[in-house]
Amino acid sequence: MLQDKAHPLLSVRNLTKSFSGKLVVAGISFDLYPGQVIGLVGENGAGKSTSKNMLCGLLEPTDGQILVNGQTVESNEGHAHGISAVHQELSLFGSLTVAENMCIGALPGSRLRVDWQQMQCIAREQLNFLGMDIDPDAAVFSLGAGQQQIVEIGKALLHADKVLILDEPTTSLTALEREKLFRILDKLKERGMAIIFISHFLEEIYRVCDSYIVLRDGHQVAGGALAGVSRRKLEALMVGRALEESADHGDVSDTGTEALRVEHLDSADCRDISFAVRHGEVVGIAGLMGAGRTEMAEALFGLRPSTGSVHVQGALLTERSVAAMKALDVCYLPEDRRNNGLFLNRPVRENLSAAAISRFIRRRLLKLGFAGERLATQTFSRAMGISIPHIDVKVDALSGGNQQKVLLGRWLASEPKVLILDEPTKGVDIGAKFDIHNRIGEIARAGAAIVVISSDLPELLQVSHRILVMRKGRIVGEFRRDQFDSVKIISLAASTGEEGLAT
Amino acid sequence: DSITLGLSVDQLFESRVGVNNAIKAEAEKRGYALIEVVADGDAQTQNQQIQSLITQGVDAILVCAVDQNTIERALMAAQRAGIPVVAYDRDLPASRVVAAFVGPDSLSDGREAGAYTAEQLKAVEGEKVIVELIGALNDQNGIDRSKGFREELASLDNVKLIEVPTDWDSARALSGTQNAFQANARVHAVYAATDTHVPAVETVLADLGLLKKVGEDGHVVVTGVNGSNDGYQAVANGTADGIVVMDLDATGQTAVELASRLLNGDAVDRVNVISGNFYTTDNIESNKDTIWGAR
Amino acid sequence: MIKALSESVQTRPVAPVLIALFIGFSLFSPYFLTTGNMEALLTANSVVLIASVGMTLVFLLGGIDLSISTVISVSAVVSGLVMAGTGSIWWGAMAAMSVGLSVGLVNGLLIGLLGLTPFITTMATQLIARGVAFVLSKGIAVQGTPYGMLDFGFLTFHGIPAVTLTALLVVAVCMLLLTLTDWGRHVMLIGSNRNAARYSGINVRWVEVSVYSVSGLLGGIAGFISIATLGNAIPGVGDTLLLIIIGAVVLGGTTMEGGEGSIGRTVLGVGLLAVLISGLNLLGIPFYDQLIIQGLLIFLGTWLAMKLSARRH
Amino acid sequence: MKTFSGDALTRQKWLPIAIANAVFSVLLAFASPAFLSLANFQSMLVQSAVTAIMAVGMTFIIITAGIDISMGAILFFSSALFAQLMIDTQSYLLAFAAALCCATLLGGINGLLVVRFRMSPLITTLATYSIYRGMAIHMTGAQNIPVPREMGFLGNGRVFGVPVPILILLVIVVAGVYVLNHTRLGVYARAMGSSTRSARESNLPTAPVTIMVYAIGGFVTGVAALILLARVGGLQSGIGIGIEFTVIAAVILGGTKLTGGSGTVIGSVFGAFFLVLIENGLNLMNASPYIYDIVRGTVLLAAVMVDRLSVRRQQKALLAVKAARFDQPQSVGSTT
Ligand SMILES: Nc1ncnc2c1ncn2[C@@H]1O[C@H](COP(=O)(O)OP(=O)(O)OP(=O)(O)O)[C@@H](O)[C@H]1O
Ligand SMILES: Nc1ncnc2c1ncn2[C@@H]1O[C@H](COP(=O)(O)OP(=O)(O)OP(=O)(O)O)[C@@H](O)[C@H]1O
Ligand SMILES: [Mg+2]
Ligand SMILES: [Mg+2]
Repeated sequence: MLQDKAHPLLSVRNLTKSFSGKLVVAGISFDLYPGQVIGLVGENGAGKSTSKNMLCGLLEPTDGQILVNGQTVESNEGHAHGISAVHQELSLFGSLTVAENMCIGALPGSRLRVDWQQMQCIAREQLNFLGMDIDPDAAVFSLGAGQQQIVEIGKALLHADKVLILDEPTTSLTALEREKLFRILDKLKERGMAIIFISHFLEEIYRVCDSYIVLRDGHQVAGGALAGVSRRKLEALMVGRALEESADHGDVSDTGTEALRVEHLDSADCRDISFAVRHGEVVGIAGLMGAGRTEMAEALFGLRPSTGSVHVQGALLTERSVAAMKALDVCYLPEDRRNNGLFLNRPVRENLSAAAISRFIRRRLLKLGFAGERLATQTFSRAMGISIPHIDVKVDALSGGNQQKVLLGRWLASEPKVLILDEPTKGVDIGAKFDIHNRIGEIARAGAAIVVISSDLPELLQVSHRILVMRKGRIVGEFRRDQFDSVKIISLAASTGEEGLAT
Repeated sequence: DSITLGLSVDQLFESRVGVNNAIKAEAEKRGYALIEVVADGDAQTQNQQIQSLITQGVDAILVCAVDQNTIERALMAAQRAGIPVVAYDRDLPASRVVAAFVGPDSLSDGREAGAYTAEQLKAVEGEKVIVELIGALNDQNGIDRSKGFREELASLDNVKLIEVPTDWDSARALSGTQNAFQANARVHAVYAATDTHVPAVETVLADLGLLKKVGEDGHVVVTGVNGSNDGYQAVANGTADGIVVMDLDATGQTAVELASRLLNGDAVDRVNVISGNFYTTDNIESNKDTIWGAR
Repeated sequence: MIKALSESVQTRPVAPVLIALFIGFSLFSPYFLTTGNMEALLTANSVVLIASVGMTLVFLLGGIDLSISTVISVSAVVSGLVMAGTGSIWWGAMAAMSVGLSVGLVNGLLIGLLGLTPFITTMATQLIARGVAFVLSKGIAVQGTPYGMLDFGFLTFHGIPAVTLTALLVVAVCMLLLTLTDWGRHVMLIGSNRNAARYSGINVRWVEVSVYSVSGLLGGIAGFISIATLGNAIPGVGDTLLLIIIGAVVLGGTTMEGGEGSIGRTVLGVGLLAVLISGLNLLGIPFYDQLIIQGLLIFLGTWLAMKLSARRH
Repeated sequence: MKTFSGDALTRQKWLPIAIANAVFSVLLAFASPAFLSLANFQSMLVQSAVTAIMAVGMTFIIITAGIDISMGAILFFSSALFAQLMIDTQSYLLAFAAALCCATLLGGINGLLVVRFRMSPLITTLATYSIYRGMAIHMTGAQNIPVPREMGFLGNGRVFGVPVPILILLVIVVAGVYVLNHTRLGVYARAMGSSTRSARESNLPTAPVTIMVYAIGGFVTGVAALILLARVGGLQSGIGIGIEFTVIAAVILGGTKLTGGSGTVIGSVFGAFFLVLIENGLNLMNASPYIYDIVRGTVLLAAVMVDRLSVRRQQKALLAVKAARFDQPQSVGSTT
């Protein structure tokens, strides 16, 4: 697949897209050479995913040209020219197996006879290549978020022959898998594949990209070789202002009373989980993909069958159900925002108020109507920095990061006493991420107990007072803030290092 | 000023179309105009349609109701507008509006088939198993055909009657008959509330190798009511014993005639029945001309 | 309230199609826009309107209620029997509503609590309800319904039939419930994403039980109204209505997937079908050609409506 | 680490309905001595042939998250066309070909409209239901048309002692199972039902697949029409109207979800058979016609409960498998 390195593989000229008059991508132009990796960065809603969709033929550009090997590509056929993508919202089929998902774009065998054996082989090979232990026969819906993301990457890699676009491919991956992915990207690069890499993690951009393009409100505000551009500069370009460092959370006073105590929690994917969180404390939970963190959170929240006991504010919960939890001001932010979080075809307003609608019920006149819902949700939405024209747009039309902010907004707005956040900043841009970290700190200082599950270790190191490490469904270690050490945490999670470090 | 008749039909199927054609022919003969509306089995729609006939200023309304008593409301509006109403095929006994009814005498039709069946089975020793394919449970004609049939069976003793509801649907008649034959080692007779089910019965008999002609050993007595081509063919072939043939032409003619007399202010009988004729293999060919389905 | 109404009038792409048909029929048939015809049209469609609102709620929830048409039948029969027995219209109304409510409740409990599939469950209760209607009535109209019912059917206010007003009242109440209460909001959210609703702490089961119950209740009311419009309680009265009800709801733009649509749209859908059928009849088009034209117009109407709403966004 | 595969949950959707069939059969065998005979089972299979054949096609449609309300009308129309052509031309070949082609075409038109106009399948096929039915009545004037006696072969003929409808059913089921499980079409159909968005993003040929599945639905309806016609002996106005609800019920009883994504052909056939079983039981016991519907409804409910229970059981089994993982010796002891 050796290509001529002197001629661009992909040229984009003045690519423009507007949704019913609103300009979303405003004339971006760039060239992409074989073996080159361009980082596409920008805030939430800057137009990155929209650009990707136009490149791989899912959206018709309002204006502009896409050229592959110097030839103009008609819209809707990017895929036919070897452009493939890892989509931000995974393009998987839940009820199909991993192997079927990976091979669906080019099923082996003939039209009338799919070669299952070969499909198995291809999938296995691909999974080995990715270094992942996933059963090719498993139905995708039964996989955790991280594994699904791996499947999506494997699927895209299978079909990519010229250009690969990765739209936030690492949001559910932990450091280990990320590094694996990057090494694969390096290999592809050597083979002459051209890559567009979209991410909110700037360290990843520096790790994999040669050049960069910054989008702000759909405009291409900067671009060029990455070497020599400082991280601060890049951030400033994206946000349009310099970012301040987020405040250090410091230590929590030991005096806080216990808000949440979990004892011997057992469920399908986690075993013998015991821990406690005090008021004002932020506990991070680290672990590899599929370590059972989501499972544990859902089990303790009453979303899955489980045994063991959970105490909230000292009182034992006899019946664990979402309603009971909510009554005690315990909240859970789910990881899978599309399936378990958002009401996609409902407006942002209803999504924001979904968990607290009863609070807005008008007291007068037969309790009909919702007083102040619009105002309150507008306030949340502004506080969360969600960029939308008005509060009644459907969530479906929002960019990935903004969707995440809506979801987060719903739970932060409900003023919880105990808050469990599963991957809270998935897909959120750097500016907003710092805001969210600060919010978490504020809420904790105000007396809430917070559990943060995250695959982004720096995030955990930043916000937590204490980090628990999970591996294969069990808690295998605990670190206090003064013991934080990313290497140790990772090695414990991966079980490559010494056993149980901290106490 | 010419006369316009409104024709409100419950649903379209073969024998209904037969009467309607007779009505149309008679109306044409008399120089009447005719507006036809079909309710497709929905009582609400029929009400609305009758109302629209009234709005369009028809002089008289001929109606075959979706269900007896379902259209009283619209008929009262007709009465207020001074439009006489004639019911055909399906009587509306409780109605205070309908001035006249013309239609089959379903009780007597059922009796004729019943009497024949009873006569044939008299000689059978032991239990006499009879399968009855019942029409719709909410259709008075269906109910009466069943009632008449059973009245005549009373003369037999040791009868086992197997009721198979069909809702006038041949597919259901088919599976019901098939199951009935599975459940009983020997079935002596089948009675179909409509002879359009006879071919389905024949299918079952053929399946089991029981399709014998009248008079042959092991023949299953098959009777029905209606006079369709299906029934006529089967009787003419000798695979079915006999059918009660309704006189659709006379029904249609009488309906228009009644309307005409009501319009003239003449007195008419409230109930005008046109009873059917029972034809067997012996006399069906000679009466071919009077069988609507045979044309 | 005003806001809810204006909201429901907006984004109703079926409306222009309805208006166009209305004007068209008025021009082509001198009988279309007469009080007699309009009265008949409104009366005949009141039952469908009430039942369609029930079906709309169920659709919004992401379910389906096949039993609603036979709930009409069985509650009409029971109501008729009660009225014949007691001579009281009020007792009849109570009976109809309680029969409808109980069938709905059974549906709701089976679907919401036991987690059975709505399609088969409501199909089963449909069959049972139909059987009960036949057993109770022996297949024929209930005799002895008070004449007061028919008078009710004939009653009009300023040319609008009382039964239609009743239907509109029911529609309005349901609209209020759907748009202005947390219950209504929960219905929409569950329909949009059942999982997310569960994760948000919405009591999904209870809402499901209640929606099917309300749907049953509306079927009961429709059954009662059917006695007024037909003059009698008939065991098969609702059986033919199922496709019409589903058609009206979907035509209005409420989808079976849930979370999208509104009662206002259904009202327009019912209106569109009603006008269509009445107009085609008055034009003297043969029944079978009416079927063809109806199909074409349903298709074109929905398509046009979709185009119009796409343009608006 | 071997991850647990979702197979058990997706592949054996037909198991519950098979169990329901078995349980109900045993009950009937006790209740009626006539039930347990080869002849009775053969007759039930023959009776279920029409709906089962249609259910095979409907399975494909529902798996793509579609639905076809017009199937009954297609059955009516193609029967009418066949009967009319037999009268007019006396040519079996022509009539057969025309009926099958026409049914396939009408189904294909449904699919075409669904993809071309992007309207919900429910409203689209509701519209075509009305159109096809109107066309059929228009063509025949609501008359009954008998078909030639030799046609009966299709309905009750036997080949090697096996009734022809059963043979046809067998062929269609085998073909259906093959297409769904071993061809691209099958994989695409399941994928599309699983997620429309992903199907679009993965560049699946959604338009041709949609048209194909509806055309398949049309084709099997045409086959069913011919069998039904042969068995009832002729065209009757409105034949087949309403049968789609029975067919959909069979498919859903068979474990296919209305929301699409997964399902099995075998399950649908079991579903169709179950519906016949109920009818058979009622007939065998000579139940009063008035309670027919009540019994039918009750048995249906019982069947979905069995389904529900077995799903619960499967879930429990899954949990047990997962829990067993923890009981294996772990490489690392836990602390804390
Ligand atoms: N279908 C649509 N209709 C209307 N607006 C849309 C639609 N899709 C995206 N948008 C808008 O286009 C803008 C750009 O969205 P896009 O998804 O490209 O952002 P992004 O850069 O990928 O952001 P993120 O980092 O949050 O994923 C957003 O303001 C979004 O609301
Ligand atoms: N050993 C395993 N075998 C089968 N499935 C597993 C296994 N481990 C995890 N899973 C799947 O992963 C999920 C449990 O992992 P969970 O989602 O809780 O992990 P996580 O730590 O949150 O990781 P991530 O969200 O990054 O995938 C379950 O849905 C389960 O189906
Ligand atoms: Mg994006
Ligand atoms: Mg997780």
